[in-house]
Amino acid sequence: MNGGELLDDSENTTRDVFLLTKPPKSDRAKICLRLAALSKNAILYLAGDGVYNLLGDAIEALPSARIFACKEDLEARGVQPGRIAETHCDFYDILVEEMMLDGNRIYTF
Amino acid sequence: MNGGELLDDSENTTRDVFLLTKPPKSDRAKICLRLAALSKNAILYLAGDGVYNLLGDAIEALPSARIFACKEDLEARGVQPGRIAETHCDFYDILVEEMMLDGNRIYTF
Amino acid sequence: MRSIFYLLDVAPYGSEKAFGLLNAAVVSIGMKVIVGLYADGVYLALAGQESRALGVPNLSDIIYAYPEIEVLAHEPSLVERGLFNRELIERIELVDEELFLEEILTSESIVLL
Amino acid sequence: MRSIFYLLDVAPYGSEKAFGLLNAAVVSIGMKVIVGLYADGVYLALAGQESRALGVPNLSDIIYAYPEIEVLAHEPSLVERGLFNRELIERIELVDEELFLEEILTSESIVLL
Amino acid sequence: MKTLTIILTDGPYISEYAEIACRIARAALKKHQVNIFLYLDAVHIPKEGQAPAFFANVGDLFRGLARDGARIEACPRCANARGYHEAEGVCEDYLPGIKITSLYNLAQMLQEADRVVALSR
Amino acid sequence: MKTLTIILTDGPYISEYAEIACRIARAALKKHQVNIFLYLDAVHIPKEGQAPAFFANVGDLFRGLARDGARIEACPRCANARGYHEAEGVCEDYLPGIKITSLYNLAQMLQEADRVVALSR
Repeated sequence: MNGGELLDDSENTTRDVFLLTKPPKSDRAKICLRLAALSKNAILYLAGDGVYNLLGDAIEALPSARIFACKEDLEARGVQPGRIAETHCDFYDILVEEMMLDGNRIYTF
Repeated sequence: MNGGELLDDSENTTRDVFLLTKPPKSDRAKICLRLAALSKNAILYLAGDGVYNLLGDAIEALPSARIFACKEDLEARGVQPGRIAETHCDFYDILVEEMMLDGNRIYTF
Repeated sequence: MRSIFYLLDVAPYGSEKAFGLLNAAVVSIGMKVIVGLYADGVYLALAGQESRALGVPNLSDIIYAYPEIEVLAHEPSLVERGLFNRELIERIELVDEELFLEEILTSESIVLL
Repeated sequence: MRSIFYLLDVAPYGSEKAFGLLNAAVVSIGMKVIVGLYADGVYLALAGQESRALGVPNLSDIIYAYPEIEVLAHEPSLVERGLFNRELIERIELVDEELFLEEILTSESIVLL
Repeated sequence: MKTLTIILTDGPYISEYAEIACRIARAALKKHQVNIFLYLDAVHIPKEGQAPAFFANVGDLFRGLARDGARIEACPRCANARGYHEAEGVCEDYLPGIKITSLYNLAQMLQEADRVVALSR
Repeated sequence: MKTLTIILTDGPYISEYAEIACRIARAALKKHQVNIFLYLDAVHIPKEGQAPAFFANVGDLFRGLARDGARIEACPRCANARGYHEAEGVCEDYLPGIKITSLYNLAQMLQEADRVVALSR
């Protein structure tokens, strides 16, 4: 999947892009995930220690959110992504493409 | 009170000196206070953001522990020490005197 | 950007972050600026800060000096830390979780240091 | 000092602290050395770390390379983070809260980075 | 073409944020203007002579970003405190292309930005 | 006389740990030997030319400790990564009295210590 295909199912709505780099017990991860849950069209990008959110139940409450994770960060940490995340080698290209799209917003935690 | 007087009521027992510089919600404050609660003869020194432990109930569970706080750190942060803490201008002299005494131990968090 | 939400989530004085965040907020006054105190950041709301003996800038003075900056404190964070019934800086507005998150979502950008 | 308890409470890879702590533990082998994983430090216990693509040292390899270092993981921290039933590095010993604190109290010194 | 402004506050090596910022900036530079403001400990990022044994050279990464068009500036209060000084527009301690300017430039970078990304521990 | 060994990992200004360490070391030097090992970001502490506008000059504080007998050494891996290098026993970037040595010296400082204090964020 590349950035172009990503747009095909966007139904022309704008998106709130959340980039999370903190593990689930941190205050920043908590407020990030609460904001994402409030957003009507959130997409969660997990990089760095943010990929630890795929373990445990922190992101299960996120309804219908699409979740991406950085492949190199998953591998380094020994995190098995499970079924909810899409992992990408070109994670940063896709993230930047999406956050820069007209009308989209980026929240970084 | 100075370092010498401090010794008078020590009943010749050795002491576990805990220096805490983290606010109460931090993981470091939590393990520090659990260790202090386990110790038979704990003394808690609060410096830096550690003085925020005097607000809230984090240190109430500490039985019979003597608690010292750094005066300058209290003042800067607007923390009213309450009745349990002794505040000192020569906080570091007293801390160092106590932690270096024969048989005493220092735990820093 | 026309609006920025600066989120402070660490305690003041122990680190340079609160000072740095307030300075960044001050130079941003041409935009709509909100400083949101969250988690350990709410300790900045305590009244009576007097930092002269410690030899560092008084952060509450900066808040008083720039009324253009809206300062919000996250109530649940205050309550968890035993600050809700303490004397707080008057100029700081206490807001509940819902309103706090809403203010973040309606700002055009969020900055954490 | 004849014994040191190195306490790791931050996640590996995101910061240099885990790497720095393991290096310090390695040079301390002349003493009795325990590395205790606590809070986010327990993420270091995950099996299958492969850091080549990220371009940083593999921290689990350091743990395997130095069997002289005792590595303990704080069970409540593992449970809270959903790691208790995951595959973990075999060499790491899971200990309950009581034993973990006991090991700190019986070491001559504690070091957090 | 839009403008992305990145704010950093960590120094190199201690955290991975300098590298993450670099990856974001690299991707954004393909189509957009990239501004990076170095604040607090991030003023250590452009120091000359970095020679990490186990990690990517962060100084080289940022010099590369500057060469490829990123505007990279450091806070003077933070830089001077930490021993970095600019004389006649040049900081001898700094890699080429990165300047010590003014905190007001942060405000300007924010004002002209379409997107803002702040990365820190 | 006992020996106190202090380990630091934060740089100056970003946190108050360099200053707290300095106060502890000052008090301890009255009666004891003080060793300080600068690790990770703390290798920035001895940088020359620090000129903070709002805080105490941490470089000066540590130079004073070294002058008064504290043994202060920095980790070479951390220092080299961050652009500090020693040639013929001198690091030009560093204030006098503070040397870049070896991580094994940390182990030695720990072994000979009666008390150990590690301070970090």
